[in-house]
Amino acid sequence: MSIVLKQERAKQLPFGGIFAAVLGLTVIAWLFLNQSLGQVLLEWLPYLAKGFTMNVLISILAIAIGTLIGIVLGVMELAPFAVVRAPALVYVQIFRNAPHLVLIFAATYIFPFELVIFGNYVPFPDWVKAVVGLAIPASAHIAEITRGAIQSIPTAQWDAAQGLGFSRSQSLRWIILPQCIKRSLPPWMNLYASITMGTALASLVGVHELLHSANDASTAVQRTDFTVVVYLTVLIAFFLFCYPVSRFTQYLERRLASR
Amino acid sequence: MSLTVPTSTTLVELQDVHLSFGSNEVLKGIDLKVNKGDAVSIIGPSGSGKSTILRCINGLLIPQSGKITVGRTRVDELKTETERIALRKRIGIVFQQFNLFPHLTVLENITIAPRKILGISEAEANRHARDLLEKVRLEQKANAYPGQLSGGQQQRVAIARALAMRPELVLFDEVTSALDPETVGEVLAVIRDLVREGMTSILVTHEMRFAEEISDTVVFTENGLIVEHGTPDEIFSKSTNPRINSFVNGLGGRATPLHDGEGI
Amino acid sequence: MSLTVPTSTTLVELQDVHLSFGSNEVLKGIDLKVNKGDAVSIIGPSGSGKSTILRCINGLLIPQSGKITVGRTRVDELKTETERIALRKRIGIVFQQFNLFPHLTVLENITIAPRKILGISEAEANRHARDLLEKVRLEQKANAYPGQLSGGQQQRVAIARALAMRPELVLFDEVTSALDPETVGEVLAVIRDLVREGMTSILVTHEMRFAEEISDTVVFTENGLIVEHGTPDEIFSKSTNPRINSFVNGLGGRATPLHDGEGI
Amino acid sequence: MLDGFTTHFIDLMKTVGLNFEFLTSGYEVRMWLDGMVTTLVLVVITIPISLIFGVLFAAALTSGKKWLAVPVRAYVELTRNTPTLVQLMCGFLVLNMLISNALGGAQNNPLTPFFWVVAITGLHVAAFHAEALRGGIEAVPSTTIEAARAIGFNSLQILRYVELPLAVRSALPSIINNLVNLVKLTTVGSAIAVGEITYASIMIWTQRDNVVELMLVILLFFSLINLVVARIGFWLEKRLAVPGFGQ
Amino acid sequence: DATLDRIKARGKLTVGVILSGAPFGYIDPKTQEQKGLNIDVAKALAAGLGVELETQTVTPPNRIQFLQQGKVDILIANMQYTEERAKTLGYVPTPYDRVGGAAVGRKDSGIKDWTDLKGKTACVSQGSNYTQPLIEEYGAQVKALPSQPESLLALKGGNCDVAVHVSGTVSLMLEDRADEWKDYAIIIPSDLIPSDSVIWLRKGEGDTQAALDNIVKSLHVSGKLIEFARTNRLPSIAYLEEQQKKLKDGSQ
Ligand SMILES: Nc1ncnc2c1ncn2[C@@H]1O[C@H](COP(=O)(O)OP(=O)(O)OP(=O)(O)O)[C@@H](O)[C@H]1O
Ligand SMILES: Nc1ncnc2c1ncn2[C@@H]1O[C@H](COP(=O)(O)OP(=O)(O)OP(=O)(O)O)[C@@H](O)[C@H]1O
Ligand SMILES: [Mg+2]
Ligand SMILES: [Mg+2]
Repeated sequence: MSIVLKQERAKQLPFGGIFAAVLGLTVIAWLFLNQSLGQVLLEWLPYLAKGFTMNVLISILAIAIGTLIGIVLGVMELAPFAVVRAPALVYVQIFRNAPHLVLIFAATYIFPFELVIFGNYVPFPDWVKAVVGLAIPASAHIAEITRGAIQSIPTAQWDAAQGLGFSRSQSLRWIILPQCIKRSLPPWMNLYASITMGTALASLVGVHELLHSANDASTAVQRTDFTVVVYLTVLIAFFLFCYPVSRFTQYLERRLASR
Repeated sequence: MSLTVPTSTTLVELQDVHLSFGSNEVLKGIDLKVNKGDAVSIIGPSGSGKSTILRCINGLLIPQSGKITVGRTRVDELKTETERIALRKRIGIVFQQFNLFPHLTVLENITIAPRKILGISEAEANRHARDLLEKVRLEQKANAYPGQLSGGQQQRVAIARALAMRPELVLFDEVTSALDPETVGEVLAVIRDLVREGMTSILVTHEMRFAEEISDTVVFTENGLIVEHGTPDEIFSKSTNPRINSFVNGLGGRATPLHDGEGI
Repeated sequence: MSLTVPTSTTLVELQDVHLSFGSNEVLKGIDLKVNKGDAVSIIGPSGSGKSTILRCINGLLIPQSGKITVGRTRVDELKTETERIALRKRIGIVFQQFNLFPHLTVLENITIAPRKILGISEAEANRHARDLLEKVRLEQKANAYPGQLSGGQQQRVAIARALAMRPELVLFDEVTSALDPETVGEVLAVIRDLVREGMTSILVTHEMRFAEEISDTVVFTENGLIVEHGTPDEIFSKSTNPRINSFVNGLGGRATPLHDGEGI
Repeated sequence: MLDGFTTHFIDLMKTVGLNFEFLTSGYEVRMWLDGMVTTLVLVVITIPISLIFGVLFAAALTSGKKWLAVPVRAYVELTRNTPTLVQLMCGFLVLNMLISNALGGAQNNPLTPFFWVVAITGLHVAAFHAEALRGGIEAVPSTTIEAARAIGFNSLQILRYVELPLAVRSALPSIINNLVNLVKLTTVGSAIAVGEITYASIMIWTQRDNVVELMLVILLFFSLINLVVARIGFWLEKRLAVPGFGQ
Repeated sequence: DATLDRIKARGKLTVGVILSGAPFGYIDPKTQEQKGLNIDVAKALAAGLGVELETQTVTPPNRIQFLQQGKVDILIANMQYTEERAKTLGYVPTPYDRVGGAAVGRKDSGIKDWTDLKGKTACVSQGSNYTQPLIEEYGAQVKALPSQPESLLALKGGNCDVAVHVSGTVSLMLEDRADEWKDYAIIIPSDLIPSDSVIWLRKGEGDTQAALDNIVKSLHVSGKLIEFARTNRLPSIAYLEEQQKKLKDGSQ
């Protein structure tokens, strides 16, 4: 009996998907019943979509930069020399504990709006600052993920690589890190989802992302029902973007666990 | 024990090698000489320092005192990582726990070191790898992943991988202890072929009858010392040391039943 | 097989019990009677339904048809969880995989059910638990955690835990199969004491000689049916059924060598 | 005396190029200190709320009862896959207004921004606790549960005395991690004028242009809180460790 | 000076504008272009300098930062003249408008005067210059939300007794969406700290200041500003008319 129950639990129905569908249908039905509202929303959709591309762009760049820096930091955390280890450890400790919001604020306020490179003015727009603000915590988290993954590789693999004549860095590059990818993919994707959701914070510093666009739209239209619908749209947009990522992560985790 | 003067054919020589881990003295003065083309077996109880000797020879461990020579290289005097890596390229080592790289296919496991370290072209490396796979009788498994192979097959790949660097010397550390009795034979057969072809080899093993059959010299270690060495006959049949006799006859050691692959 | 009329001393009775998991018919008409104070052993090959019979008796499984009576309770007709819990309080069961609660000490493992289910005071529960621990010879382990005990010790705690609810009946499901031969004896010794004190018990076991020694009745199951039952003598010595003979003599079953704890 | 100390501090900071001038303005200092207190209060309130609801959600998810599991699962998926800030805006701006309308006017609505921050962040993190606990509960061997059932425990007692104690032990590292995130998450309160430390800092730096200075304080402040949270977690792990269970 | 040189060199005037709602700055629901008095003034300034206009939307919490960093050359962002601000920033002496804060609240709230706000909650936007007087003079509890729409929604949700914002915006909104806001009104007749809307720039940029001041003056005199106010439906143009008259008289 108990065994049967367990199996039932383990089987995960795509409740989230069902939920999104229900929510989406409700909104559509509502818009259908209140045609003028639907009309207005339709007019604003391109504007909102433009905002959302900003979220996607920021999140992709932030995770890309964060991953590159994070891997380096993670390797540094395991370096045999304290001089290399210490700064990485301090960086990771501080920025893993720092609220995303604060880091985004910090990035937008501390960096200049343009950089002078070889006498040319290169603009440093706000959204790039948001990328930096999110890449910093991302790199701290990825450093931890990388460190954990490297430590989970049996030392025998290091022995084998060094026995063949690989140097430490070659072992890392060719033998150890490739094996880490599989183990760290699920936490990496979790982080990606969390960074994507963090992009909404960029609205607070004036980056024209989805939430900011929604705000503009509700300011301009000034209808309470429209405001409600716009916020629901924002919710659904993020959900549709993040939910597949999280489902795929769960699938990967299950597949790895069954190994 | 006997301090032999290196002759022109000596490939490996250890003289009075001492090594401790912290306060735990593991090697207490090891002397050992291996001639080019010879097969030397090291036997002895668990914890007596057998693996440690192998690790000293390829520079994975550095002794506190004593001389280690491989060819013209003074291993104990190597200072930099680069120098030690140059040494390791000349010495193949195979471990008890195969330690194949799980993310690479059999072929890639064998070719990665020649390609990335020696800079050999992929085509050339693959050709050599296929020759080696034929030698260990695994031609048809080139594209399998380690997870898809049996223990015995994995260990044979590990041997092929060690040979891919064309070493002058191969060290085998209890290569059959992690295998089930049925697959031990496959692996021993491969090693027997290698030794017969004249590859200089040092084997740590618990397969007494196998050691007896293929070795030129057998060395018995106990407590960080080489307590006896000689021809297989001297050790296995004519030794007067009661410790050795009881070990060899499976009383004192963890000697496993022998499957020497005669049937393969 | 023989449909006996319940007498005043009958404690457990199964009549024509059928049970399937999906399309897999596991019990195909079981009849069994256990008198108060008796020890009944169930023997038979793996998968023949022995564990399933025990689980039906304490209501962990509900048969598709047939009657099960424990004392005055019709087990097969119990409708609610509450009723089944009331039944289980009267029946102790000990499993092959001891299944102690790893986060509780030995004493807590034993007292948790009396305290939380019967509402007995902690002091009273502890007193009783210590008596039981003495009975299973583990007084000195009261404050250890299961992880700190050997398999045999854990199994004895599991028995004490089952007895803590002062059951009328104890079911033992292959309580020694997960133990190494050396600790089997400890556990059997405890069960022997219990049976001698007159505790009504049903034992699923592979320890043939033990079953022979302590049982009043032995039952042989095969393929979801009780193919024979009788006194130990009738089953172990006088049976004419060749299946039983070969099983009892360790050919057909997975009978393990006997360590009946005589020496403890 | 305190004033003297403040002046000294400001002068000292000036020598390293940091402007802590605002410490002389009574109303800003009060707001700033209140901000720290509010953050601490938020943390102290949301942590138990997240834990209580995490346990309830986990119980619902593993109850095997569809009418309990499905809505909770839907909530968990929704909250895990949408930004907390958007949830907060939806709750505070949209839901709150609808509630006001339903109650017949804003004056009857007792829900404050503080309530919304506590509710949204607490329940958000509760969803993560629930997932961790669910994993732990499902990892309890079915034989152990059967043993509990055979002793006579009912489902609730099994959850209370067997499944949860074991699940808590295996989920503790994730739970601590979630709590660290919860502490960080309380900063979204600044978006709806809950006067926690970030809000207070924003109010000050929009007037005074001393972002770096206040940012340093915030980073230190949160590092400190999270250090304490992680310490307590470590201590709990030690305390709950059972010989022979887990690693 | 540096700013004017740069504007000329680039041929571009970068103006920080705030989109806090009609009539000052908003996105046209139809064309999704920026509209409003702030935008019109910005356009006129760029035209007066003979350069192109580039607008950068700013929010109350980041507008000063943007100006200080040089991301924008000037701010036309609902920022009234205060002595505090004048200490750190430069400004164009001739105002382009004068506004004060209006308190929106429920008609039945019983609040009739600023002094009634003692102990009551007032919502403002973050960075608003009404914060300090509301707290220090009138003893109100201030809640600062990221921007005006959030503040007004908070008012509707019952989280504040009044929302205090630039009077032009709120009165236009109450008029346009009378239905939705039928229970609400501007409940305090007088404006809070009515002060001059000025164009802000970095401190010490004298040439830019002078150039812009001339343009603003001419906008007053030519009646352009009044025209902007009309097209954007500013509720009151009395101040602008008065300024026009004063400046006309002065120039004669
Ligand atoms: N990295 C290490 N650090 C500390 N002590 C070590 C280390 N490696 C080995 N030792 C100790 O050195 C001693 C000899 O180890 P070694 O592995 O050489 O023995 P062995 O003869 O190979 O035994 P076995 O047959 O079990 O492999 C042992 O007591 C072991 O505990
Ligand atoms: N929960 C279950 N679901 C489906 N089939 C089951 C379940 N439990 C037992 N079975 C099946 O019922 C049959 C009898 O099982 P049971 O455990 O009673 O056998 P057994 O006689 O106790 O065997 P063993 O000696 O191996 O313990 C087996 O074929 C088993 O696969
Ligand atoms: Mg060894
Ligand atoms: Mg069974």
